[in-house]
Amino acid sequence: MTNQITNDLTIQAATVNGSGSQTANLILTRAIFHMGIPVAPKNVFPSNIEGLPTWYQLRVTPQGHMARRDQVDILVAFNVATWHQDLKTVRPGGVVVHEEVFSTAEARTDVIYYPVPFSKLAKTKIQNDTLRKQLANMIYVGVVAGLLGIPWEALDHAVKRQFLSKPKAVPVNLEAIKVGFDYWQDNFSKKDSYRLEPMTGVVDGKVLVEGNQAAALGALMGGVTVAAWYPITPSSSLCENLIAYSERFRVDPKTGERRIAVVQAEDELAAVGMAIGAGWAGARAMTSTSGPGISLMAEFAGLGYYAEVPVVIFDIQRIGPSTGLPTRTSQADVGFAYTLSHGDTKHLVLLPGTVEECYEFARDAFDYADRFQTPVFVLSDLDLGMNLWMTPEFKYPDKPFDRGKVLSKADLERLAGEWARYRDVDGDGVPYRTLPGTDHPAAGYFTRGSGHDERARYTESSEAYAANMDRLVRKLETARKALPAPVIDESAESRIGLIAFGSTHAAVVEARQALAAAKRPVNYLRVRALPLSADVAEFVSRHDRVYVVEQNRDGQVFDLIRLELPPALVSRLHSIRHYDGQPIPADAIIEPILESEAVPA
Amino acid sequence: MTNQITNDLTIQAATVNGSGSQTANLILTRAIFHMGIPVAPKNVFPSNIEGLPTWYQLRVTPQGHMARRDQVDILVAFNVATWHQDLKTVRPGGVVVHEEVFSTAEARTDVIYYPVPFSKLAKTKIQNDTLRKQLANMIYVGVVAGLLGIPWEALDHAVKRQFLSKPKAVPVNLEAIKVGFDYWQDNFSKKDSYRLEPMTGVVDGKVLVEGNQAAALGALMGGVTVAAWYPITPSSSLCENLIAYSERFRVDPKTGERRIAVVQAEDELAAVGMAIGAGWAGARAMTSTSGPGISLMAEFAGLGYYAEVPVVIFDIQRIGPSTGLPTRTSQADVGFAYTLSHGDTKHLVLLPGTVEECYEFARDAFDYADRFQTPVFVLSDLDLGMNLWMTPEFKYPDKPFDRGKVLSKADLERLAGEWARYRDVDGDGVPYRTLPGTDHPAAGYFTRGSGHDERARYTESSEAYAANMDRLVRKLETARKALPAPVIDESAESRIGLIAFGSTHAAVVEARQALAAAKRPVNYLRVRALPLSADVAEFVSRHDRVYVVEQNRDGQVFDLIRLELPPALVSRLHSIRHYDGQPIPADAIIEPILESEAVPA
Amino acid sequence: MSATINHIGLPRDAYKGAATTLCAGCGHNSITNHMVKALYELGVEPHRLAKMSGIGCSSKTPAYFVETAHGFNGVHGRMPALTTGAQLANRQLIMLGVSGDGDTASIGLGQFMHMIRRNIDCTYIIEDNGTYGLTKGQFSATADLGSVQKKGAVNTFQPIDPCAVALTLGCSFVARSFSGDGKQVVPLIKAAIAHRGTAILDIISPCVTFNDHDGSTKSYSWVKDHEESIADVSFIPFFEEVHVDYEPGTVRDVELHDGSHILLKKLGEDHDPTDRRAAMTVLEEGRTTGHLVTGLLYLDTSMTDFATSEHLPDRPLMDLTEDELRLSRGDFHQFMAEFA
Amino acid sequence: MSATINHIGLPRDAYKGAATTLCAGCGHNSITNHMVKALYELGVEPHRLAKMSGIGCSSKTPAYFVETAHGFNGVHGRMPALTTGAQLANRQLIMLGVSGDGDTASIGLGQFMHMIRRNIDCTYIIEDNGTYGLTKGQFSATADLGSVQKKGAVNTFQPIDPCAVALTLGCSFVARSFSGDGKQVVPLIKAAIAHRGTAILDIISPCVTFNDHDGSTKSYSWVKDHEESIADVSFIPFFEEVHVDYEPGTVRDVELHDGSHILLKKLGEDHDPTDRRAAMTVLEEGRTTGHLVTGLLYLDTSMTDFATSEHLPDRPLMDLTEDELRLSRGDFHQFMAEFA
Ligand SMILES: Cc1ncc(C[n+]2csc(CCOP(=O)(O)OP(=O)(O)O)c2C)c(N)n1
Ligand SMILES: Cc1ncc(C[n+]2csc(CCOP(=O)(O)OP(=O)(O)O)c2C)c(N)n1
Ligand code: SF4
Ligand code: SF4
Ligand SMILES: [Mg+2]
Ligand SMILES: [Mg+2]
Repeated sequence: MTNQITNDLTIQAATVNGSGSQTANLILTRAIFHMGIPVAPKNVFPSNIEGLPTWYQLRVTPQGHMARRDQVDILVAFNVATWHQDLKTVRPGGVVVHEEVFSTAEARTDVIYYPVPFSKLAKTKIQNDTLRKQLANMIYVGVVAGLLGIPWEALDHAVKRQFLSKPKAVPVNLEAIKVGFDYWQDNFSKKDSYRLEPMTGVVDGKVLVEGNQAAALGALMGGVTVAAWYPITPSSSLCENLIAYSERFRVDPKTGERRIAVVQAEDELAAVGMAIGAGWAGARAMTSTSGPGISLMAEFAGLGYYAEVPVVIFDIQRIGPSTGLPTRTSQADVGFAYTLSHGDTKHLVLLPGTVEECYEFARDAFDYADRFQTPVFVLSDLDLGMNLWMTPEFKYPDKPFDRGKVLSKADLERLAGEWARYRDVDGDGVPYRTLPGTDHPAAGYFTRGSGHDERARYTESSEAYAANMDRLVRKLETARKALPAPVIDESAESRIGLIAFGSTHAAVVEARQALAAAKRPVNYLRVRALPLSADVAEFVSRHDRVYVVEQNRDGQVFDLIRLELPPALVSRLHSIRHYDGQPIPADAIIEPILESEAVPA
Repeated sequence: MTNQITNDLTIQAATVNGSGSQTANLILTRAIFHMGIPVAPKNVFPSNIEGLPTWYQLRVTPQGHMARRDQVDILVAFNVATWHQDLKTVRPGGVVVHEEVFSTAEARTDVIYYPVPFSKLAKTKIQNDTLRKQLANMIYVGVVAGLLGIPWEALDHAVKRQFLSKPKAVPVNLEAIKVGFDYWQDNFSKKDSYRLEPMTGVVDGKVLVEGNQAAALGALMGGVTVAAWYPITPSSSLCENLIAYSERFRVDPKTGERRIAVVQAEDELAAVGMAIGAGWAGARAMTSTSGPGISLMAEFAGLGYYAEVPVVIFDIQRIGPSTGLPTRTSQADVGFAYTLSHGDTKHLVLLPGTVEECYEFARDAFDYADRFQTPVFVLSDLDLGMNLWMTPEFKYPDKPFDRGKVLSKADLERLAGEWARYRDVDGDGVPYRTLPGTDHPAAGYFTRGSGHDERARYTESSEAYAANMDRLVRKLETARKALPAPVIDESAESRIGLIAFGSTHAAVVEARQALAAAKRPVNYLRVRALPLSADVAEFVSRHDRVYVVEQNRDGQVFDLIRLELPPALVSRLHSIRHYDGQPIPADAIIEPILESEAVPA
Repeated sequence: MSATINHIGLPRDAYKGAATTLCAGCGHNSITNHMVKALYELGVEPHRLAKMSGIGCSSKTPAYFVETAHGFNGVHGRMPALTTGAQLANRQLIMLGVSGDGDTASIGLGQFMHMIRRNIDCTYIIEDNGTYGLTKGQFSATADLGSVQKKGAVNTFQPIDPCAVALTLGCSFVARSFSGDGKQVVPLIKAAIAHRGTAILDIISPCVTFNDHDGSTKSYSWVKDHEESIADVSFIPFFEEVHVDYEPGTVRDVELHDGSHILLKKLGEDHDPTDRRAAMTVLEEGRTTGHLVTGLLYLDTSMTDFATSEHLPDRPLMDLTEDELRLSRGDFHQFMAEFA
Repeated sequence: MSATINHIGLPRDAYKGAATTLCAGCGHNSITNHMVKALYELGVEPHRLAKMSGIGCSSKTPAYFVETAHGFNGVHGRMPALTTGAQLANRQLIMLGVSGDGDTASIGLGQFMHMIRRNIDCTYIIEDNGTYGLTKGQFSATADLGSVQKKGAVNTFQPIDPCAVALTLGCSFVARSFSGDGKQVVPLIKAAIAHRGTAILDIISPCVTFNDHDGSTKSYSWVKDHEESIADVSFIPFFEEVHVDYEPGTVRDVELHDGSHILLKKLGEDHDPTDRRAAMTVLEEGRTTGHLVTGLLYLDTSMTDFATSEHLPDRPLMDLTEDELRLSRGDFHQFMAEFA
């Protein structure tokens, strides 16, 4: 027991879904977090309800790294079906806590085993018959707590926090944990070098939030009043959270009146159609979906673009063409969403990189949609959306809503009714609109997805058509400057740059530290919106080689950047892609860069 | 009457739709064609059934130019609603044949007027009450025939040809034409310099075919047996022709059995789904649509890609995001179709540039779909699809069907049932498939759009997922080499190149002649498929400046080419775009090139 | 002049729209005229009207009435979704949807039904000609079995009857009429608007260009020969008094949500418009005997419309402000703290 | 051993599939078992079977029976289109579709109905649990008005009844059953397969994980308490002789297209399965009295299926060769010449 490894380890619990393991995982997470230690949980679950393998990876680092790690320090092996496969993931010298009955005949000799008779303990020590199956998972929490030295107080806190609304569940769960805790104390002496020690100052003021929770809160704060959705993993929890939060914050306790309408539509075509109808009528409206739903929304997205209707569309990306792997993550809808619909259609796309941005971009998306009178896509992903992330508390908005260029009755009176729906009055490509219900005879016009002139009248005029399309380009150019600018960190003395977006951010942060340590420091630009900011090309121009890192097969943002660069800069770009459905680990960035940057920068 | 202009002129008939003018237009076209003179008609019609302005442009050139021209030599003004606007389009010195009652008060003085009392003539000279409205249009044919010197024999031929199946209509139509012909003879003496003279040798063996007719014939020759469609302009006539041809060539006259199933689906989602179902079951299957339908097919397109099902999807492009201008042309679906569906999806796209290629590509698309077990998009457009084009007769196929890698019962017996649906046996990314109904116990497998391993079994394995996605890239690379190669004409001594595709070809042919005459000869590469052939980059490498010409706003193929070029070549590319819904005229290519190529090449 | 203004002081011309671009004689044009009349007589405030449609000749018609009202000509078959969203955004709007049989019963069937199921407060008019007018005369899903296309093709499918489908779903207002029968169409439109909930009005509207020939069951002459009205309909708006001078027992009087009344005068057999099973039977019988049954088939004024059952405030959601929508600073911080 | 093979010589195991990954106790698993039994007893040739499905827990089940058959797990709600295409490509395939209530009545409603309207020859089984199992328990469109979600939310919408909808469309085979009632499900599956045309079989199939609680009307206990079978069903395949030893007048015997028979033994009131209006009435009554009516509701063996009415050859279209499909050289050139 030389080389103590403190607060820097990855626990992986291999269980079966539908067995209640998720509660145990969360309690372990909260207990460690309560010790002041940064946590980064990743839940890897099957597209199925019960009985298939599930993994929960809980990474703990003093620096607060939040990316997934490929290597496991402590395996908790609960699932015989994946036992052999799981064993392979443990790093040499790592720890394996496993169900005693699993065969270790062909097992590795370079890891440390702690066999625990989980089922037997559950049978003999857990009294509650109906909850036994679920509580059995708690035993592992106790064992790991013993193994790593998690104080009982932290466990106690975590259980109480988990069962805030069900205090009756607290004692039984604590008891079950105690079974494991005691088993550890009574049967093992520590053979490994891993331990946890309370920390101070690092997680202060931090909370644990899922991206979909953050986005739901953001949407509420952004003033959403009509949301239409259709269930699909991994986006469902966004609207489900929205419903839950609305029950609490949007219902008048006196009258029971609800200041939001959330509709579970019959499919995604209807969902986006409802949102567009609501946006047209002046509400802040949204829908939320994932890949297959985005495909189904294509026709309506084009209507939104061309008829210029504000609407916010969340895409919580999962991997795969078609149904793909519904419970695995990716960033592979970016290119498709950006030009979603036939013809020359182009959209505004926001790319949150943290849960805080999930909140902020969800909130601000409604402003952008109103300002630019167009669909705004918010592209999150399963990793961001459905995992818990450590984050500073979100900030209360410091600005009122920006409803954009809406002409009121008073405005129309002032203008003596003289206005044209699609005229570029301000030279920024953004016209003025009126909302249905405006009590002025000049307010009404007929919105349509077919050719129209400045006054929204039907026309097949070539000139009017082309002029309108050119204005839409101007509008996009205006938006390009207004959308969230890239976040740039050029603190490194380096001619090497790295560009990423979205949830890849976590791995980039970690990779940059490692690369700096390896004397290959890299500067960093994080893209936060499409169309791309001019800052991107400038960043590239200041570097000799720039790596674009993303989680898709085809290098979709790499391509988009190349198209926006002056040709002379194109050869500076290099593409790093990760697309196996698991959140990208830092190694997937470090290794290729170290390889091609043989000489220190 | 110096400067005779012979066989080189553009006639524009401005009429009202639903009035029977189209028959008159066609008769005029056929009469001139019968004189041995090349014709190039363009029909500009509204998205409406009756009563709105329609224009028919008939271009006549000794060289057989087939692009639209902006400038009109002879205007036939039948429509008072557009009279003033139409008058503006006539070139100075041009001719205006117009309804006598139209006011010429503010009319131009630099054109030659031939006022004709069309309505009065119709009322007094046409006996047939029910057909009077329709026959009135024939009078204009007679006037123009007189004006240009079209021999009566040619008119007689054209009318008989037009009414092949309705011989009773011949005399009344000829009489109506005679009314106009006589009116010309009796009332005018020629003041203009336009005339038509019979030619020989130029149009020999040529026929007049619409692209959608050609594609329908191609599909039949390609062996389509299941076609599902939903009506939409400008694609409807493809399937309507397919139905008509099938009645004639696919019905057993004895039994009445039909060797094709054509289904009018309830929408485009269903249409493409039916075609994919049929392709999966082993039929050669297709659907046909236009922009909005392509958007609706997005989800199924991804299934076709990922589950690897052959299907042919025709997109007869019209202009606009959303409904846009349903009766105007464009090439603006290319980028969207190429990556249609969420996730990393990519398709094979064929880009016919002539009606002959509409036939050939439609036919061969079924081979490509079977060979590569994937959706094949054939992107035509309204200009190609719905206008008549002069073309050599199509060639009878010289190859049998290529059904690709299909394992029969005998194959499976030979392999002792040992095969795997998604295994890359040949290293080309293309696996083997079996068809439902194959009487071997190893034949069956479960096709799915969710993650699968080589044996088509469900899996969520990261490795299996990524490996499969990589194989799909290999498959696309194989196809890249097999699809129709670009057509290259480097006969010019020039460092300037031009790249185009699809119906833009007609304008390019004409523009190159003009540029050569202006001492700026340009070489030409015509792209015929996506993914792009390596020939494209090589072509670019052999030229200093290359203009990419296309009919969309965003330079979609310009972008695709830039992405495939070595970075050093990117700056050589320049984009020329035309996107007002009218077929691109040669001038739209000549002018920008002349401008930037101030110094002769 | 004062005789020619309605009860909110507007002349009939205030309800006109742009000139039609449809074919002369198209049934849809008649419906447009009925719409103008109904809206004028009802005294609908133009600025509160939202004219919604899909794609097709029929779907163009909202441009041809009440030009000063807002309207939304969306995408093919998806008017119900747009209408649902707009209605939720602003309950004060009077939602008036116009669709075609292709738009409704082919591509839009799912949305049509799910909208009915939600009982969204709107009037939904199907201008039903059994054909796709705008794409030149293909059969639509309401074309009857055996009906003949202009070029001779025979329809081999059972029709989808939008009224039967609506009844199956428990739609709260189901009526059928004929574009040529203004006497019936106008009061039905008014009643549909006065009704709170989804009101389906399937109006047979001949397409003179593609489906008005012999062999069509949606032609003027076929409909004229086969129409069978189940009751004479008249409508008394809430701002007028009901004068019933009919013989007792010959007229049914149903009060609508806004206090208007619909009066149904018996013709032949008595049809009870509040009996859903009777409505289904009447339709089935019409189908069997080859008659086009018209009139108010079914009405249920007790059903709650979606916005009401969702407890939305009367004030339009789109009018709510930051203060009403955002969590207070206190709530926000407390809520955030719960994530610790 | 010979006792355990069917009439085409296959053992029961030949009809098994991969191990289920559904929840223990899920109604869908029972249906899978019924399917194995029905297909085995019917002696369906595995290579002729095409198992089609959409997306959902239910749509996964085709993987769990007849592993050696082909199957296509498509996209959500679009199984009907895939099935239509496949059936046209190869009429010799036995099309067996499995869908969920979400898959069928929400996203897939339009396709479901249009497939019925075309009378595509296939068996269409809805594993109906009133919820979206795979996405964790949201209401589906078949959830009854007032039924309660696991977390307490109450459904405020009328249900869409797939059987009622099918009847409205003139579907040629409409039945409802319960996953727990193998005695009824198995003969109904057989009859549906023997029937030529679209056969709709709506099987209530409780979701133990999300919709088996009090307040649900799709729970085991609710269905057990409220099921009301309209007749005892038995099925006699064409290769067996019909032995009727019932009292005269107590059993209806309907012959199906392939010579099989379906025998319906009266229970309580006599239901005539060839009377569509009666079928609708039975459903309406069930709805009003709160009963789940099960059994063969409607059957019409006289309707022509799509492939037949399209005059497709018996030989699969997918088997036709160049010679049969291409114009001859002569025809081709003559045809081309017509364009001159
Ligand atoms: C997605 C899509 N598919 C097809 C079309 C082409 N289209 C335009 S109108 C129409 C049918 C209209 O029929 P109907 O609704 O009955 O209206 P009608 O013209 O008969 O009044 C179709 C298929 C379209 N606009 N959008
Ligand atoms: C286009 C699309 N939208 C949403 C989903 C997500 N999804 C998967 S299954 C399902 C519902 C399944 O419900 P049901 O058909 O009733 O089947 P069950 O699981 O209840 O058997 C949904 C919404 C999807 N796969 N595709
Ligand atoms: S085509 Fe038919 S539906 Fe369309 S406007 Fe003309 S008559 Fe009316
Ligand atoms: S979630 Fe429900 S429907 Fe899905 S497998 Fe489990 S019990 Fe069956
Ligand atoms: Mg119609
Ligand atoms: Mg279900």
